[in-house]
Amino acid sequence: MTDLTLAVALPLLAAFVRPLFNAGALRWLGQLIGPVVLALVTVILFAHWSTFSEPFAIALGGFAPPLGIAFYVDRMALLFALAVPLVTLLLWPGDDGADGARRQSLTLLLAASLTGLALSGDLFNLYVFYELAAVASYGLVAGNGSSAGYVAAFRYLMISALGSVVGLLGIGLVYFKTGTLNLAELATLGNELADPQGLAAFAMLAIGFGVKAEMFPVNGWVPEVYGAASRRVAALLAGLASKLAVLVIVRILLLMFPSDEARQLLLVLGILGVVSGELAAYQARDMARMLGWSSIGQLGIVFIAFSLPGEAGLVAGVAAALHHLVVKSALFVLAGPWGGAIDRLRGAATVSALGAGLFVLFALSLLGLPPLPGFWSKFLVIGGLADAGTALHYLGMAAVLTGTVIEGAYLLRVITTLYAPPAGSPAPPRQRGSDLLTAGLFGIALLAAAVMIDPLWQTLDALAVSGVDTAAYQQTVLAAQEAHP
Amino acid sequence: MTGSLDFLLLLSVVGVPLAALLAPSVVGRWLLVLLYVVQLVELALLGSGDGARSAVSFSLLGHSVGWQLDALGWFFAMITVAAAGFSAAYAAGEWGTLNARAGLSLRWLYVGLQVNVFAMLVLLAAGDMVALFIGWELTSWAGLLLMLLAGGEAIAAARRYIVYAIAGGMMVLGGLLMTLAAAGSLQFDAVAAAIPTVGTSALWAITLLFVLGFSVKMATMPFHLWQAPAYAFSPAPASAFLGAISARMGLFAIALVAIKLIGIVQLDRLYLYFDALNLRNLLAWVAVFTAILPTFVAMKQNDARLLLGWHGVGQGGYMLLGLVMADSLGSAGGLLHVFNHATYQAILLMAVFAVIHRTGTADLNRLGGLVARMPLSFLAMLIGIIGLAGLPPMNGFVSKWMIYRALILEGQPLLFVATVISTLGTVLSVYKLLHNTFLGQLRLEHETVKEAPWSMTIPMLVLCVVVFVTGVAPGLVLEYVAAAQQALGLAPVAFILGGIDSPAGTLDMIWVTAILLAGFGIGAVLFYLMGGRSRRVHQLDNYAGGHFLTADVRYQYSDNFYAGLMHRIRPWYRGSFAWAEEALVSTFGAIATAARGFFEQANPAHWVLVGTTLITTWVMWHALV
Amino acid sequence: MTTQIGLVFFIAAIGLCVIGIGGIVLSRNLFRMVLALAIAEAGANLLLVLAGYRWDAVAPILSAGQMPAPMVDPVPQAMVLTAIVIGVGVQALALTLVVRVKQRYGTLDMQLARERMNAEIDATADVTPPRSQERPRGERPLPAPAGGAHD
Amino acid sequence: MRNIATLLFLGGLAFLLIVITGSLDFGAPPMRIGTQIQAATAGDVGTANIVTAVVLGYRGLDTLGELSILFAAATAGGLVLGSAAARARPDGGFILRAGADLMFPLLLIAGLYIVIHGHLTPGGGFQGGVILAAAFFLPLLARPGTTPGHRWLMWIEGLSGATFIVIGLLALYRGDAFLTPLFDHGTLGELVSGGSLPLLYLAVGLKVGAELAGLLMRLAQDDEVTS
Repeated sequence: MTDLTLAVALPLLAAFVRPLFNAGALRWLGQLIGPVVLALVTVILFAHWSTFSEPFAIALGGFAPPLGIAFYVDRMALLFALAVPLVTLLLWPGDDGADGARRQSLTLLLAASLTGLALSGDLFNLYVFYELAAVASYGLVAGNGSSAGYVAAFRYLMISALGSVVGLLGIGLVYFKTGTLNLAELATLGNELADPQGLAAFAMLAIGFGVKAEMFPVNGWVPEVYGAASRRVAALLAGLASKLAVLVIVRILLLMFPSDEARQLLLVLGILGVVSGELAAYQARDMARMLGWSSIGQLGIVFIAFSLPGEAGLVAGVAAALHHLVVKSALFVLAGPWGGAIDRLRGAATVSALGAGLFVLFALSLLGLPPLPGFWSKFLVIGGLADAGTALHYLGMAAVLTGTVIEGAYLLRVITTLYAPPAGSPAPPRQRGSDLLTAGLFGIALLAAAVMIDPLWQTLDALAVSGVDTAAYQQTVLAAQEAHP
Repeated sequence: MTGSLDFLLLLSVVGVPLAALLAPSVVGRWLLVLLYVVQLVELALLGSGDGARSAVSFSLLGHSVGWQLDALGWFFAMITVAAAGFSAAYAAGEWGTLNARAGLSLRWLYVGLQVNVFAMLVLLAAGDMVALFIGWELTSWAGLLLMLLAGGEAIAAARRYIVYAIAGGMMVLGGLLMTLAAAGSLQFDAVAAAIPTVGTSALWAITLLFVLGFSVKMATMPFHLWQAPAYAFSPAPASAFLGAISARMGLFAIALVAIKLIGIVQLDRLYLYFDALNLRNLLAWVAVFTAILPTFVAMKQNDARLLLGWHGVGQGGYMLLGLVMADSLGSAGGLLHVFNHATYQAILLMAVFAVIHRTGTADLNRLGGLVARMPLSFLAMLIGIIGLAGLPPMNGFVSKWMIYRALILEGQPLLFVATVISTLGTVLSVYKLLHNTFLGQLRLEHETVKEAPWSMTIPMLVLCVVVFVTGVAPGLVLEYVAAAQQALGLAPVAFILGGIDSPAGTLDMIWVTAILLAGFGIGAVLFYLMGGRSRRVHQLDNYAGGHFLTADVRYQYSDNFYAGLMHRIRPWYRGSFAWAEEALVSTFGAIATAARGFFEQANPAHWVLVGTTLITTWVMWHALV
Repeated sequence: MTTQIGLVFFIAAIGLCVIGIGGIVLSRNLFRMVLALAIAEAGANLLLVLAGYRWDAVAPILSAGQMPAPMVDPVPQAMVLTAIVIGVGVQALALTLVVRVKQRYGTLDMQLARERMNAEIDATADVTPPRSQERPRGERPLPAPAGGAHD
Repeated sequence: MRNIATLLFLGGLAFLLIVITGSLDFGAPPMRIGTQIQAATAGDVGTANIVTAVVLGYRGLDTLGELSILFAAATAGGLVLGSAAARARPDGGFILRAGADLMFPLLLIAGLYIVIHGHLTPGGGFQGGVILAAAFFLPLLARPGTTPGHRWLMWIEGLSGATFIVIGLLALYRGDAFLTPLFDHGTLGELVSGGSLPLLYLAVGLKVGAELAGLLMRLAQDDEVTS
């Protein structure tokens, strides 16, 4: 069995050497290196996933966990880690000219850091990976070459960096109180963090990591970045990066701050996210920003789901996150040629029937048409809310349900425009073959999930059972000492 | 040989690709009609008893999801498949060919029709609440498929529909999951067993969410605005199908959930105002207003399709009213009305679309005098409006009689008077429809209009026969209605072939018809005995006050119909609901603009500061309290 | 006494942070925003390094394998080292962006840059921007004041 | 108005944060891992500078991530400014040129010294790397005409980063965990001690130097176009 640290190390290595093979005789090697490494990482992770039996920990550098950095590998970490190279591979940027190498290099860095976010079990290490992901995504956003991209990237950078400062204060606070950074050891110190200072630390960490997760008050960057960046980058950020950031917040919540107040905070922020995102999306008149706002709303649902206590919340959250990962990535890919004004899409279905069909499929899943996975994720979320049954939870339920109605209104506007008779000139934009292929693969994944919904749910359930088991986390990580004397 | 539910469902799934394959050719379309016949036969073989259980069942997320067709579902399913068959036949011949030439996608039309049938079967045969919701959502979206086909104004109507439909669906989902939280299971038995133990506030929430959600599809007030345009502007067969049965899925679901699972007793328990007004009374009043207001809105319409669409909304009120009476007579009347309404509504829409097919318009101010040009269509519409108005000897009379009777017996004089007012409106407005289309002055441009082709008239006429026969011998249908009542847990109605024979009242339509026909016979005999004088003149050969009238002079009283009555009731047409809807949408738009303003910050970091401060304040406040 | 001195340090760290945040939020100049960011990061780093401070302790360097006296916590120092370098990277990238924005839009004003960015996004998306409610369309009805100094 | 609101929020935030941190126990940290690391460093890693042991040993992955962030920033900077064409700029003048010539070897030596002694004394790859970057950046300021060796920098960047990872992977190949220090610890406090840590710091130093030099050169170059 190969070591899981390779999933982080290899993409980093590839990213470092990628610019060296940008010209000359070895150009082909440069072209190949990214996809090959990502495929390799996918295989490694999949091998782990398929033979997975027990959660285990890896002590990096051979230093016993509370001292050194540890990776903690359970099903949840593996699932999200597996999603990273897979989705990155699907959204791999093409090489166009000199900047292609840099863009691929940044994409590899993003993939490595996101995998790290999934696996790492150390608070500060999470911060480092998070920052790496952030810097790589600034570069990717600005890499579009448009002036708007530079301003959007700068504004994104400002929000994100400010969030990081707040997050760093949170880390400082935690370290001040506990003197350790290892999540497992922090989990054993439950009551040391169960005071207002701890709650404040959680709030700060949530704000810090929430920027990428498009959490409510710190998501001002979303519409402009998705409007200005290339659609594949938007797909990576909205689909993949946001989920890993959410995962980090969830890990922190579960291990360090398992209090009702912390959950309540996430719930309220989630509700506000759903409401503000969906409402703003309703007013959008171009597809890219509409999808951006819609993804704020969807991530609000994810936050609401994760705020539910126990396994039920984890299952619902992971289901909602995975569903949004597939659907929103695919929708952004389709928004490549179709990202502009919605009015300009009149009759686009006549020139790209497959694209329009895929759009309808994803939209219907997003709205929760029953046999599609979107329905089941919504089912789990709302079921959990109904079960929890406080006034705030009912409010969340109302927000999710109302949000879906709003979503229906604006998505149907797009669909009816797509299928309307063409306006004449200018001709409706046509989908590119490569985008259709990518979106088609996502579509196949979605349909496969719809067919295999029950095994999938059982997997998620098993995942959640071990996910909420913080005692196992502590034991596994702190026992890793013996494994590497 | 008995049928199997799985085979039926399989047949209807296979029908979808078949429809895509066969729809473009005339022969193919007739084969598709045959497919509906096969489905109908299969359904008939299943029989109206309980026990047609599907072998297919899933365990999804810990809920077992299966399908079982009970007598109630079977009753609705028969109507559904038959309505689809008639609609398919209507479009199979010339209508389809000509409209395909004009740019309509027959492929999508037939696929849509078949998808609708499949979705409704999934809904009607639901064996538990998850299956019910799956069927419910599929039905909602399948309806959209048919509504979008015509383009133009249909698109706007369809968008409005889907917002209503999603809102309804989400309410149902909320109710469903609150039921799950309260009952711990979504199996019908378990839910029915757990409902009596649920607390009042939770029961209120569950019941309201379900009933409101389902009644969106029923288009009961205040959710009635979407239906008429959405159904009216669909292509002819789609309109006939949707108008005949689609909205009744809401009634089916209300019957299933509110009456079978939650139970009338529980509805009575939910008091709105101390112990004066309970939920059941409220539903009855909503139903009655749904019967009245849309009927009078229909009277004002100048588009024949919209007029019928609004009637469809109104008639739904009767059904719900009968159903919530929940006695044997009333609920039987409500269910029977589903069947009756489906038959004559299909006839009426088909007749209107036949007129559109020949003249190109449904504008009641641009038609008239077509009776001699399209006599068969006229006959069909005549029979249809007699049914819709609830006059003997057509079937509409029977069901309405049962509902009236139940209202009187249940001691609801106010509701009774209200329904009579509604019926008055119905009679007036359907006369407007018939008169403005077929009677009066023929327009010059319609002088050469011919009767609709046989492929369109035959389905209408067959349905006319059905309307008449089931009007004379309602017992044929009441047998299945009684079974459906039993499936709902209500007392079944005591019926005979000619009607009702129970202590609650007696009606024998065979006698009624005989007397009516005898009356007509005597009239005819008198007429012919007196010499039977009549003279055939050309339809444009008219004179008034001793002057011949040239054909280009309009002297027909068609625009501003019922001016006298309208003058009296005009102040009541305030469009309050449309106004409220508009106000809601624009309020919503304003809030949405505000939400968008949240993202329009000059300084990107502004909200980070505000958010951090507010959250930290919350934390500290939390620590202090 | 000790807590009061601690409070001074905390006020310093948090003051730096809040000054930085305020600088970012209040200033319209892109370059100043980068500088403010550096200040804010310095504050956070200061707090972090305070987390490892011990009274009467020495730097964590071993001499000849001995621990001569209590040493301060080395971990926050390593963390701060990392955080500083991260900050440098982010600030450098921010500066390159500022240079580019200045080149393309000819301004360092956040408000103007944002307006131009939105106009560009709208233009590429082929969307007409929503009309502002505040600004009247067309010419001002009154002539501008002669001096133009007060407005 | 808006500014007043912002100031109120700022004041509130400052107040709240001070309230929150005010009750922390300053000067007596819990040092859960700190004490253990201090005790274990000599045996585990064998560097005199415990901070270095933490940076490269216990938290080596952080350092790798940090290098990657610098690399990402440089790459992104290249992506943003990459296409700018260099233009001639007035010469730096005699004082600058002479000063640069004079400083270059000194800076080089100082930088390398700090890098190489990172495991013994305060300092290390980052600090030394910055000085190295300054050493290579100064001549460019003095002689704007000289072509900056972007290709060279690129190779140093790529290879030194790769070296860091490869050293980590070697441990993996040997059967240990990723980034486990290689070789013998040697004698504490000597130049050749701490196993592979000095090598790692050398890679870090080179990478940081190259990265920063590259970024600065790009900025300087682009500045010519702007002004």
